[in-house]
Amino acid sequence: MAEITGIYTASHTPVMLNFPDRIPAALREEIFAAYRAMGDDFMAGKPDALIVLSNDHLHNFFLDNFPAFCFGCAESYESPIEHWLHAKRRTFAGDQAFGAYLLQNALQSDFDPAFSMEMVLDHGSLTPLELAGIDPDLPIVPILINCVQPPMPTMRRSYDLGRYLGKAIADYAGVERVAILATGGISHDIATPRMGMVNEEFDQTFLSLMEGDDIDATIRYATDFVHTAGNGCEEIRMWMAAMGAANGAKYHRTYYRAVNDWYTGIGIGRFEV
Amino acid sequence: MAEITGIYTASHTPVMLNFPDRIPAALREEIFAAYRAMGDDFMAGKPDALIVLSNDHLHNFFLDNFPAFCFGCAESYESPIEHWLHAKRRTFAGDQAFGAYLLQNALQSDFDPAFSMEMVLDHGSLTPLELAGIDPDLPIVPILINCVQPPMPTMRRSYDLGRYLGKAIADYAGVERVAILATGGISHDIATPRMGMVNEEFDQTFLSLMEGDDIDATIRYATDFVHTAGNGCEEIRMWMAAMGAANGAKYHRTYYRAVNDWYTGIGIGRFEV
Amino acid sequence: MANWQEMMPSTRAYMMNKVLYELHHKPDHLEAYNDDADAYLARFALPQDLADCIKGNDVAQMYLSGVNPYLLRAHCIGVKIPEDVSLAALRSLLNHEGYNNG
Amino acid sequence: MANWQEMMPSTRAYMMNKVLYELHHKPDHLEAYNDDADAYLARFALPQDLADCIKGNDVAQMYLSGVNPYLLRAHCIGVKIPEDVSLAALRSLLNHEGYNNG
Ligand SMILES: [Fe+3]
Ligand SMILES: [Fe+3]
Repeated sequence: MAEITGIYTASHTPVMLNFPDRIPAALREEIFAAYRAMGDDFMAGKPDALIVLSNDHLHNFFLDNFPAFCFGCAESYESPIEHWLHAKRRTFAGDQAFGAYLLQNALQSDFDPAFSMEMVLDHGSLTPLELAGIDPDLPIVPILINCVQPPMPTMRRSYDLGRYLGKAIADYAGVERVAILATGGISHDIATPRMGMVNEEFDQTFLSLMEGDDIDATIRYATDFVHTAGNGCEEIRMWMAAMGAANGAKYHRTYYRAVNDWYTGIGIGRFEV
Repeated sequence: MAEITGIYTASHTPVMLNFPDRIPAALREEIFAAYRAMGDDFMAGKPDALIVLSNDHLHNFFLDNFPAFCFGCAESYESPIEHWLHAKRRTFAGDQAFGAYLLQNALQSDFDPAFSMEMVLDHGSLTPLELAGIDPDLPIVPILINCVQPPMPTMRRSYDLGRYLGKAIADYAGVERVAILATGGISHDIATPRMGMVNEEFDQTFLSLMEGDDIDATIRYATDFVHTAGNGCEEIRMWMAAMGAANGAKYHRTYYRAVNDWYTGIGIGRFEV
Repeated sequence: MANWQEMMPSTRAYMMNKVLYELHHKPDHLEAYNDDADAYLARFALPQDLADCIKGNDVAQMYLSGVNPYLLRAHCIGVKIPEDVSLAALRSLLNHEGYNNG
Repeated sequence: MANWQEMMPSTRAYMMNKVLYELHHKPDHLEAYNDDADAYLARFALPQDLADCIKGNDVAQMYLSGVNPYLLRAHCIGVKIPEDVSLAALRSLLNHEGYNNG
């Protein structure tokens, strides 16, 4: 019966790797240090496996077959898929048996995920793992939520998926220690007229709600106000799923900055599981 | 608010088109006549749109992104995709707005379907429409259920999907009259040692349960005994969905034969909606 | 104000999405496009106005056509439209009536 | 007795599935395979025993490897293995201990 060693949330953006110099060096170092701190905390929990809650940005999936949820069930994952991303290629180990278990049980539990036995992960998964310094040999199960092309699963459904995952992980005998990294958000716009105009007020309210006790209010705020915070903010579905998996555990932010020149409200935090 | 003009269930198999001569001419004509009778009944209801509940046979979808449920949202669908299928090419009109409505509402109703804006339909959809003589200009919404590659949605979840569809169709203002064709099954094996050994006993019991009043018993029988009736029998998930959409309406079979030389228990029927 | 131009992709948006997707994911497509954009775009049965705004790197018009913004973003980087040019083109739409009718 | 060899595809089955899928869905693949099966199969990093049973039209062995039966069926028709040959090969497994361990 697996124990959850930590549930982390962190923004991601390819800009960090592609255009690092658009922000001052001191700020950049501060941000990279915050990711490294998350990675150190993460590794201190000595996880045997990692669930990566992220999203594909129309690389593995196109509109001819676009999944709401997709569970990875491969033995390994190449990365990155973007020919234009400034990142060195790496191969992540996959925990195929764990992915298959989560998939099979999800289908028994009234979820309808797609599954994938071959994906080349994009910056959404790669960037935070890279910046946090996570060992690519730590076996991962990528679980991808559609946050990039309407219509998308609701915030509440994403939370429910996380609730399911938390329970299913606890029942799993195949590994002893599991970490969860949920990555995406917070406020940002990708290729819209608002790009670079981070809604810091949204982010501050959202983070405060995450740190509070009222899960319903957090889901409601995410649902009702995400449209004020940019299409990239739709990625807080992964934060909803993390909150579901945490099942009432306290959240606290470890870092936040609205970084307009990286187009992103960069937030990092963890649940006290 | 749309009215359902008819809910039909019918087997499909490419063998009908590829190897018609493996069975006697008289039997073949009897079967083709049963499909035409379904088509005549179908068209007598004067539907404006058709929901096709079927499955892809690993043509549009591969294991790199395999959906449990996929809703079609295209303006038109070419068919067939199989280079080896003996069928003339045709293009079906698609009801894109209806597909988008069903998709968006499904996501609001705790279903997690994938969606597709471009599919080339395979024999699963083409064969029964062709044999029934359905006008290709009747706009369709294909809704595909994974019945071909474990792990698959449960029989009960497929029923629940149909329940959802029945309600969503009734609430839809975009068309007046909607027919549903659920196609697949009944007992058959595809490329297994049992191929050509139709389990007629399963089919008779299953059809009798479909004709009875006990929905739970029907779902339970489908769940517990499908393994005795072949991998092709997994396609009765579409019958479960039809039963859900029918919401208690009486079913009766209009045709059944166990046709070993076409490898398939061929059943046709309709709900008294 | 909304996050999306279209809450369900139109067929026009789908067609443009398909070009931008294939261009950056299928082997040799980017090279073929860079060699001869007209010939490459002719492979797709694209309305002429959509083909024109792709070929012309008209970021604002691509955005207004409903193209998926992630595909648009990847395209801007992938065909090396300077960052400040694409950003300015998008910003020019802030008060445009067609912006965010999603 | 079960409907499936594998309730979740193994990586070996996935690799064979990929060959049979691409062979019948990607342009020019079937022609390339028919021209030179070894060269075509070398494109995939396939274990030799799996490559051998594809090249040898060994329907029984493909089945036992856990290949998806729909891909196997389409392959049998697509490469024109005579219907009675593929059927007999499958039937030969009825009492095989490896049949349907799913
Ligand atoms: Fe992202
Ligand atoms: Fe079928």
